[in-house]
Order: sequence, then structure tokens, then C-alpha cells
Amino acid sequence: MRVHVYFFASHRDVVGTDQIDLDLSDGCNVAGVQSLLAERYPRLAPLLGCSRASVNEQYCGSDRLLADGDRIAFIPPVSGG
Amino acid sequence: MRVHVYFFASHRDVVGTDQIDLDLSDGCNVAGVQSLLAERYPRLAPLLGCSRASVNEQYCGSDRLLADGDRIAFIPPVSGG
Amino acid sequence: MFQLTRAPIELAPLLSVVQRDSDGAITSFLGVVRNHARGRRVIRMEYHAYEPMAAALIEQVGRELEDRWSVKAAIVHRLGCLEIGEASVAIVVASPHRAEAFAACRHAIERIKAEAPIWKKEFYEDGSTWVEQEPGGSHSMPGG
Amino acid sequence: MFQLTRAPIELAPLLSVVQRDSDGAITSFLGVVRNHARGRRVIRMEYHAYEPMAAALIEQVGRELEDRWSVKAAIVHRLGCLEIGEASVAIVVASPHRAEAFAACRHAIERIKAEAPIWKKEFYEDGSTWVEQEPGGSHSMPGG
Repeated sequence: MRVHVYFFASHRDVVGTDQIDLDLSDGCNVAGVQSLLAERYPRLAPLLGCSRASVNEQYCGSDRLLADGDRIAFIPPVSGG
Repeated sequence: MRVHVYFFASHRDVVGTDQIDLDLSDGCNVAGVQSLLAERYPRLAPLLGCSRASVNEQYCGSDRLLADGDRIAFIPPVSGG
Repeated sequence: MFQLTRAPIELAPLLSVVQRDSDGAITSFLGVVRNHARGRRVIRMEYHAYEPMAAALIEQVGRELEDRWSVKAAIVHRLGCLEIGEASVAIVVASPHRAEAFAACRHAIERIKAEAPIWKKEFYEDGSTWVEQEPGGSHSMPGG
Repeated sequence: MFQLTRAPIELAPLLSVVQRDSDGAITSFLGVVRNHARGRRVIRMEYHAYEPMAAALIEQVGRELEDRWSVKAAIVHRLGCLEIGEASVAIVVASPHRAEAFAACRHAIERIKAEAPIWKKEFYEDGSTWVEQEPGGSHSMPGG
């Protein structure tokens, strides 16, 4: 299955793009995506640790199972308002 | 000495005027004025009981001594805002 | 700006009066005339004040806010005849941080409602009455 | 009205969106760009969002207010480049009574600051930085 990963704020600066697609094996969850990203972007790894995961624009836990087409983001600590 | 007494809201409706002057003997205090008014305007008497006195645009106690020219008001419960 | 007015209250000019470059938060409160009170339909409202005393009290409340919370404030209370939906009072508070802006704004309206020598006369389809609530009565059934 | 915008925020249209004839109180909160933060002089600010998620969250917060306090609310958050003194967020709440209007307005800004996927980038004379405070860090040193 293929999922879409979005990057924001400092994560986007570190990764150098706002979005990538990832091909995952069935049964992969959010924590699995986090590991893949940490491996591919070592400078992103520490930032992921203090982020909150979201799938399809909803905050979720790291055990959330993924489906084809899901939109995933690791939300850095927010500073709006 | 002569003092000025001002009436507001329901008090003004009862008294029929917004201001009167009173001639007082020396040593008269706010409570003395309240008694004079209650006697002169019997329908005002119960309303004075739930009012707060002011002299020269400052809230004060009923034992406040008066001086010539003082401006006195018995402030009905307020409802601004 | 702390004053009584007979003109309709506009919020925008009050914002520009209070805002400083160091402020990150602006709170405001508008009291507006609503179409019912004490179980009756209200058609309009008349506000009346002991003007010099009410003006002094409003200024005193504004200074209290500025002293206690280091905010910048504006308070305007309207007098005369008001239609439903018109603002009777506006309080605007600017502060570097929001906690102070909220606290000061709330404090101001509570002080004004408790202390300012201002009275409203409610007009119904079949009459009118001065509102002279007992102190404390306004806590169990707070008006705007 | 619950939305993200790139245009300057005006308060007056939001007031008319929320106000009903039965309302006696309208509270509002404006978050504005201030000229300093974390001990540094700020010259401008850039707001950036995960737009569909932030828009949904702002609408969800607005519905929460309306369900919990029976108020009518409007929330607008601005994105893009803002100068000092410009509003980044506006929350307007109308209610029959003031206690609910204050509580709902405060709740809304706390929820948005804690949850909305929006980030600000502070620009100084010699650089810029994304502000990504740890949750809780904003409590000891609350921004606007």
C-alpha cells in the first residue's frame, strides 16, 4: 500500500520537501512510518520524538494501523493562536 | 448650611424632581438628611433603605458629616453595564 | 479612554487606542441590549447615570486595571435610548499576555455593574420599569 | 464562521455574524503580533498551517463552545506574513449572559493554542526561527 506523508515547520526545513509517498507492507502502523522516516532522515529523528502523529487530519496514537491512501503527518509542537 | 440633594431613577419618579436644596443645622450628617427626606417624601422612605449614600460623587457611610455646598445622592441599586 | 457617551459605540477605535507594540493579546467585552429580561419581552432600553460620579468611577476602574495588571484599557458606557442589539458598554484591554487581558476585562465589567451609578429603564410593549436590582441579586441571575 | 484566512482580520464583521437578539454579552479575543518574544526583538511573523486539519480543528472548537455553553461563536486564524500589531487570531463569542461568553472565549484560545496544527516563524533583524514550544512550556511563559 502507498501512503502520503506531510512535513511542516522545522521538519519541512530538515527534510527539504513538504510531502513524500511511502510504500508500506500491510499491517504497518504509525510507529512503523516513524521508524522509516528516522532512518531515512537522521536529523529528523529527534524532532519526531516530540511530535504528535495524525492520520487523515486527526490526531492518533502510534499504534494506529494504516490503509492505502492514508495521509500521515508528525505534528511538531504547535505555536498558533 | 445649604446642601444639594440629587435624585435618580425610581427616586426621581417618586420625588418628581431631579434636585432639591436643603438648609441644615451644623453637625448634620448623611443619616440626618435621609430622615429629612423620608419625612418629606413618605413614598421615598422605603427606597432610601436600600440605597447607598454618596457625597460629592463618592460613596460614603451614613455617619459622614456634611459641609456647606455638599452634593448628596442616595444611589438606588445600580443596573448599568 | 474612559468615558460616557450618547453616540453608538464602535469597537475598532477603542482597539487602536489601547494597542501597544508590546501587546500580544486584546480582549473585549460588549454589553448589548437583549430582547428579553426577567421573563418579559424588551423592546428598547434607556440608560441614565449620575454622570460626574459614573464618569469618575469608570476612570477609576480603568486605572485599577492598568495598575493591577499592567494592561492598557478603554471603557465606554453609553447613555440614552438604545435599541435591541446596541452596545451599552465596551471594555477593551490590551496586554502582552492573554491571562492578564482576560482577568482585567472581566474585573472591569464586574466593578462597573456593581458600582457605577447607572440605571437602565426597560421598555415593554405595555409599559416600562427602572431596573434596580438588589446587590447580589445580579449574581444568581447575571444580566449580560 | 470558523476559518483560516490570508486577509487581515476585521472584528466588526465577526460581531455581526455571532450576535443574536437574545444576546446580552459579546466577548472577543485577538491574538496580535508583538515586537518581542523570548528576549528577542521580533520584526515580523509568518504563520503556517496544516490547512485542512487546522480548519477542521477550528470548526470543532467552535462547535464545542456552542454545545457546551449555548453561545454563538466565530473563530478566524490568519496565515502568511504578519506585521507587528496585526491580528493572528480572532475569537468572538455572543451569549445571553457574560459568564458563558468569557468562559467560552478563553476556552477557545486555549484549545487552539494547544491543538491547532499552526506554527509561527519569528523573524528577527538577523535571522528567523520556527517556534515549536513543548506542550506545557507555553503555560509557564504564555504567549499572547
